[in-house]
Amino acid sequence: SPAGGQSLDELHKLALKEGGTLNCYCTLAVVNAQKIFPEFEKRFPGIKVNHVDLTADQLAARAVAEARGGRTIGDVIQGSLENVIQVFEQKLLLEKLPPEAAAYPAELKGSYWVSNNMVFIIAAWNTGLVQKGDEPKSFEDFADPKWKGKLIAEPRDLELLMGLGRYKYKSDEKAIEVLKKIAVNNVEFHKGHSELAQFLLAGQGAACLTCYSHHFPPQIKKGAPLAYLLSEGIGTINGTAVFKDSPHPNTAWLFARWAASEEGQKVYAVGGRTPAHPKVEPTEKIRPAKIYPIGVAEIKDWKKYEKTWKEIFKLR
Amino acid sequence: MIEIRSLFKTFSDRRGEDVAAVHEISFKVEDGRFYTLLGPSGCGKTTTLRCIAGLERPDQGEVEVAGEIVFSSSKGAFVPAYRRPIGMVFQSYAIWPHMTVFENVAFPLRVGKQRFGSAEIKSKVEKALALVEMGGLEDRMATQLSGGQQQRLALARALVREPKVLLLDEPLSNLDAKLRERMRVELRELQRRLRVTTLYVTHDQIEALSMSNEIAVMNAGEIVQQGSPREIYLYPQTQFVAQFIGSTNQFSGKLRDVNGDGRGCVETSMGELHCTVTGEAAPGSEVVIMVRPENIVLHKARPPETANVVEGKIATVMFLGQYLDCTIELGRNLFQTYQHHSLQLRRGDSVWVELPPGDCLALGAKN
Amino acid sequence: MIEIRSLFKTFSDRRGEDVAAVHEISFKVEDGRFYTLLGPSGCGKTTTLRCIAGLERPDQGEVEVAGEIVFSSSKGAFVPAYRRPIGMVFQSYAIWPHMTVFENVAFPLRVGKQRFGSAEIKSKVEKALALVEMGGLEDRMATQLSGGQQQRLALARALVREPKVLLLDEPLSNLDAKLRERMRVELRELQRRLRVTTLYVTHDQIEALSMSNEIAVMNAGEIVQQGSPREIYLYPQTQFVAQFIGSTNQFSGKLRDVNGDGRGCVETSMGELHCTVTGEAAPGSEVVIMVRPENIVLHKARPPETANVVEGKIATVMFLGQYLDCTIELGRNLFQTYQHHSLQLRRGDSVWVELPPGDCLALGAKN
Amino acid sequence: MSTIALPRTVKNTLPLLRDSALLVPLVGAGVLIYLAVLPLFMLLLGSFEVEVAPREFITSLKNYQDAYASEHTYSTFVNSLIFAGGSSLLTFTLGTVLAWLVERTNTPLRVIFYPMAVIPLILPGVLEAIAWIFLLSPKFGYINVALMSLFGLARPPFNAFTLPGMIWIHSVGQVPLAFLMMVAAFKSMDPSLEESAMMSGASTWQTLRRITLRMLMPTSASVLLILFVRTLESFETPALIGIPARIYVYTSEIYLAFSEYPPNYGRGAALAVGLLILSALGVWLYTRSTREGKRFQTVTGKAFRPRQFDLGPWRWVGFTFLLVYFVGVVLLPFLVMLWASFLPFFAAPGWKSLEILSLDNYRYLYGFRPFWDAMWNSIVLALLTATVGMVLTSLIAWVVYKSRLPGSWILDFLAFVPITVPGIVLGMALIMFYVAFPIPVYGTIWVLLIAYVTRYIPYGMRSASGAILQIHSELEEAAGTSGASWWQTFWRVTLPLLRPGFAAGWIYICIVSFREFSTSVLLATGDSRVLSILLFNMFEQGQVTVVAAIGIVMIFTLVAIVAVFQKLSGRVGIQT
Ligand SMILES: Nc1ncnc2c1ncn2[C@@H]1O[C@H](COP(=O)(O)OP(=O)(O)OP(=O)(O)O)[C@@H](O)[C@H]1O
Ligand SMILES: Nc1ncnc2c1ncn2[C@@H]1O[C@H](COP(=O)(O)OP(=O)(O)OP(=O)(O)O)[C@@H](O)[C@H]1O
Ligand SMILES: [Mg+2]
Ligand SMILES: [Mg+2]
Repeated sequence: SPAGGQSLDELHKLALKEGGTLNCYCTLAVVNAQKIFPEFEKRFPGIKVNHVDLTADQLAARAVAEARGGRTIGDVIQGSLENVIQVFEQKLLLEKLPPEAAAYPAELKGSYWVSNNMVFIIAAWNTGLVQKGDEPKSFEDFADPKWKGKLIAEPRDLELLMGLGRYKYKSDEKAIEVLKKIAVNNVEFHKGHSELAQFLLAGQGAACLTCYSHHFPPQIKKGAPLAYLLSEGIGTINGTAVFKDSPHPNTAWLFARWAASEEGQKVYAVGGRTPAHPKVEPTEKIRPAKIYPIGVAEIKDWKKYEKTWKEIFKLR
Repeated sequence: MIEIRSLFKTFSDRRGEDVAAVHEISFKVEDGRFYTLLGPSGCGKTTTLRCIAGLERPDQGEVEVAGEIVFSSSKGAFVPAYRRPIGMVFQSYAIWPHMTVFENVAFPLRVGKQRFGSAEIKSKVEKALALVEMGGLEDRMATQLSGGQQQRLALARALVREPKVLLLDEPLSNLDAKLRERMRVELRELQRRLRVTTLYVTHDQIEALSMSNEIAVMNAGEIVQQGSPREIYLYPQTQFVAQFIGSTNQFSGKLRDVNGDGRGCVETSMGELHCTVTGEAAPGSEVVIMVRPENIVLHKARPPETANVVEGKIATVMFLGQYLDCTIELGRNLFQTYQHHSLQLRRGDSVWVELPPGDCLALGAKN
Repeated sequence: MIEIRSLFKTFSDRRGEDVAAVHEISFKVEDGRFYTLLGPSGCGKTTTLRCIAGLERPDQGEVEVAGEIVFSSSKGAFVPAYRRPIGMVFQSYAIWPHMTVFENVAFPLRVGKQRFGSAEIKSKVEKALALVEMGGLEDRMATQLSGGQQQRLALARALVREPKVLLLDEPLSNLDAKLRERMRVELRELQRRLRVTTLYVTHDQIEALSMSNEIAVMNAGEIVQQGSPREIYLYPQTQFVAQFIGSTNQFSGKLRDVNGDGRGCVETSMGELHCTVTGEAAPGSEVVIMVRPENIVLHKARPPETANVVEGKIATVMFLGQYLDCTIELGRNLFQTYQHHSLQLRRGDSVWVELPPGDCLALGAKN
Repeated sequence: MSTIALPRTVKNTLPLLRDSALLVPLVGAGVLIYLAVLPLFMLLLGSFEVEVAPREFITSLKNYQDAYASEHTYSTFVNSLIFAGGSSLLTFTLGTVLAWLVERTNTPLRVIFYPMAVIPLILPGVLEAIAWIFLLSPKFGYINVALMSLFGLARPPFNAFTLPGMIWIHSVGQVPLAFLMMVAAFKSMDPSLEESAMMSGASTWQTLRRITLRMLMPTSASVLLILFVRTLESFETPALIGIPARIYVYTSEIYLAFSEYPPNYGRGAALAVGLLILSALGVWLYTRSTREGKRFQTVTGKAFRPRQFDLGPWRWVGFTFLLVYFVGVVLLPFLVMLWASFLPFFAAPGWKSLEILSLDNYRYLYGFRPFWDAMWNSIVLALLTATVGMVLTSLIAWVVYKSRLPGSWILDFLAFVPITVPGIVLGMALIMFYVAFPIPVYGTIWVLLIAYVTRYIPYGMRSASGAILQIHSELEEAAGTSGASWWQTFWRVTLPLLRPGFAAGWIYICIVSFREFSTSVLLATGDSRVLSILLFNMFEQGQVTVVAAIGIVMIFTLVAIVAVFQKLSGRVGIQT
């Protein structure tokens, strides 16, 4: 277990004693990691980040499997909240918050995790296929029959249902009703958000119900005929947490604290992510005005929502 | 009818060097005849056959089978193998290991243009199998046959279709002596009965002599002599033929004189011998004398007034059952003779060797 | 030295029926001897050989090679093929298609315990190739050889190691007559020179008779007679042997009386004949008389005071070069005879057939 | 039969196992068992486990209930069968015809088609599926659009999002496997067997059907079997086409099981076990059909001369077929990739998209360090996996089909197991086994090597066994009687004669391990990251056109590797 409240630099010294490597189980795309980790390594010389980059669920699976194998290899885990929770429920995480967490609002931290960055599920459309004036203003616009056969979405994004039910309408029934209406326009589901973006671009659908906002600015910059809805969006949280039996506890703690700190968050912003820190702005315009964050409470009822979601869209 | 006009086929071996497997071969097989290509291994027999079958594309020449030109380099014609009215037996049996004996033989009946009822097929197959004495093995797997059995199967398969032209590539070479002898006779009779034009490839002179209407002796991709069995055996025109067909004793001499009826007198190391002169050999020219072992007569004592008698010593005696293969020292030469096994010969005995003038052929040395 | 004690090997064919390929075979080959298994196709020769080579696992029995027990069902001993000091030639040549001629022959020298320098290998290989007259073909690809060339290659490969025991499965069956004859002699001399114990499998009686010290005649998985070539040929103990080795004319009769020296008198459809009685045949018993075609003498006119002369008619005449194969009708039976080709015989001619008493063997009918 | 004539009964076998001659093959068998049993065990175990407390499990049949007692089970099963059956047949037919045309006929220009034929295999599965969607989508598919404007059609002629679409898109990706294995088979076949058929009056086609293919039964069966199971367990197409089309098959079920929250490994495993049983059945049928091994020995002791069929005028038909195939199946998706790789984002070909063409993606890759590291890892792994895998499987194939040791078919089955174990299950099994392993392989590329070899044993085994069955026993026996020990025989005679099959398997494994993803993803770490992961990662980020560029680079790398390999291995083996 890492030492308590000293400065990052003191911690740095302790970390160096541990051999100076950090096994970071982080869902950071290589492109982002490329920009972020070197900063960390510059800031704390002598520490090398060994980046294990998978999708969050794979990270969780791997951590758990390693644990079953009788050994913990990861120091920090950073990924979608639900997967962090999943690992925690396996009793693998250290129940302790870094001092930097104080700066964060309640819904962006728990007893063992701090939100590090966020991913937003928003609506987007192909400007080639949607005339001026027809653009959607909000999610419920898609209930309009004019969208019949023009909508695409990701089959596993029940966060949409959660967000609308828990935050926008404060009533699951209402949310379900809206989504049922949308379902009547028989939405076409494609696996993977990246594929979604491509198919939207190609015209497989005119509009996308559940796309990732950060997929769009780069393409639009390059001239892709796309636009996306920034008035509202579902916020999914990428949390950071430290492994209980981390082989380099102090290094792990050092990273956790740095990642949560304002300077760390700035680096994340520059690295192309949407920082969770209230005081740090993202470099790209990808943070919606209204955010419906999917937090611990929602995730608790995951199964329930999943069931309803699948019923609404007749999914499997 | 098969006719071949100046056929050429060259292969290139690994190092790209050319092997002239067939070099300007021409011959004609009249309908219903039994024609044999006889020659040492590697002389191009199989290649010739494959060209006729359509399995090789000759480099040059023309091939006519049953009245149809199936290949012609000049006309650029080429009929694929399966369209030619031909039955063939391969040197490597080429039995299909995934079929039973029956299926192997039935195959040609099942595929060809002409369709047969299963009852008909059954009877035809059984007839063919009986012919090669394989009745009863119908549902043995082809791989479970011994070498000879497989060869016979291949034969049955080629015969079952009763084709217009039959090509046989040493079909008997793997049969045991006894069976081979019987098959020789049967094949010959079958051929006469079906009157199927047959081209037979073999390196076994007995087969060639006993079965053929006509024989072509091949050597190094060329035909050196064509003719009836008797012509080929009794009047070889080159030393090669004489040596390759049957065995001969050869020794050189100088022709002294020839009289009208071809009888001549030759000076040799063993003294003066009376010979039959074949081909044009002028008096005074160098000749080669050839005597067949079976024509040489041995006497324990000097026979009175007989020509061409020389004294010699028995060098080796080899018992071959039907006869004795007995070599005799005559001065510097070794003579091979075949004698009846009842003759009591022991190595070292001295004997009187009679070389019947009629059986001593004198050939002009050049060819 | 090879010794085999009551060897059994059974295969089961497709339908699971058992084929007794080898049924209680025992024999012994003394050091340096040339021993031949002679028998019709499918009689189990190859199988026996494969058991000795260690390629088949006998069901029962004992195999001893060069003083070492290499297989014994009772002791449960089994020495794998490659540990046995043998060289072998396969009936299907088993040439390695991915190697050149040279590599094929060099292989046995490269593997195996004893190591050779490359120069040594080269010379040995060339010697072996020269032996089978394949010098110059060293870097031909094995796949580019004609049938006979491949067979010779296989032979060279087996000889190159100069093994203690040499197993040959019809090594000459694909060679042309001429070459086969030469190879017969050479093989025999080679064997005598190397004094390598040799087991030879063939269905060609000439090969067997001419090369072997001893012959075992096999039939249907069993040995029916063992003995020196002369014994086997001149005194066959069963009709099968008599028929299989060389050709014979057989006809039945009733033994009237036998005198001391084995001469006897037999009543036949052709009248009374004087015969040599072999084996125990009591007067009055049924006997089978056997005469070899080459022993039968033909006379144009009735010869004065000679025994066993019968009148007959010439049925067929077949020219075989060295001799005429001429069948004669004697009453109800057809007789096969070999005559010198100088004899002027025409089908239909009537002739006087002399069956020399010494060459008429009378066998008790039962065996 | 073999150089050490083996008895057919267990009784006489036991003493034999002490024979050093058998050591090598038996070691091979041992390795196989070691590799195959672990994942098999984990799979079965997992399928019976239900987690009650963190990492505490009780065994129960619940997973099987979840897996098979759902109302979907039946439809899923039917879909899977149609999908697998249809696509394996289509693949086999295409692959065989191609192989035959290229290897055994005088079709013009056939040689240049050989390397092209493997390209569909190289395209990363995701990309290929996407490429095909871009070609066949009813909404914007280039082909559809083109045809519609060409013939003024009212409705798009093709629709990727259907079962036929699924079958087609999956099949074209698999054809190379069938092609490679069949080419190998055609290579090592004594033509006189076919010639005698032609002399019996059988047309080229009849000969092919009734002799050639029948002689090649083992290989054909192998190919069909592996194609069938491969399709059953394949994931990309069902996910990318099936889910939108709402056609669910076995693997989409497994995928869903693993990707629900929290992932339901138990159910996934239970489903996978079903797959296992199906393939077990397949293997059993296969081994039975090839028991009478002698029937298929087409590399005979009578050295033969491989030859081409003369198709006469038909060779132009063959040529057209090849052309159509390569344009339609290989070229189009390839062009889509190529096109995309020059774009900042996917855009339909057209004048306005011409302006935005650029080499940016390639420039980006060039300066992108992780790419080169991953590339290096992938190449090393691919080469190692292919070589180790093929030598190993050749050994096993020998044990199974030549030694005929009693019960050796079990090896054949084991060698097939890995294909049925979902990559993620295998990954987790390996993690649990090696994470605390005394030898520190975990986290290095060596654990990846183990994973890959395990995964691709089935493919190697299929190509090796087909080839080994074709080798006439006397060829090995002759080596034995020449004094060659088992190993010498195997090394100097058997392997070279195996070459066609060996090469086929090698090439295939080399390529697919270059692509392997689902296992690597769990086992790779920072410095043992492989290309496929990098590719996936960037794809997830929506850098699809960069991924396309990577795909193109992969194609050229692999084609180069294959070419070199062909050159080297050309030195051994039967010279044609
Ligand atoms: N495909 C080929 N490539 C190279 N050389 C070949 C090929 N086929 C035949 N040859 C060569 O051509 C010559 C004639 O071969 P062919 O098979 O016709 O001989 P053969 O008369 O049948 O001999 P055998 O009686 O031994 O079968 C041989 O020297 C052989 O090596
Ligand atoms: N593997 C096998 N399975 C079933 N039967 C077999 C097998 N091998 C040989 N036989 C049978 O055993 C008998 C003896 O075969 P073998 O090969 O020894 O005969 P052979 O004397 O060599 O004949 P040939 O002279 O034709 O080669 C034959 O009837 C053959 O069909
Ligand atoms: Mg030939
Ligand atoms: Mg045999």
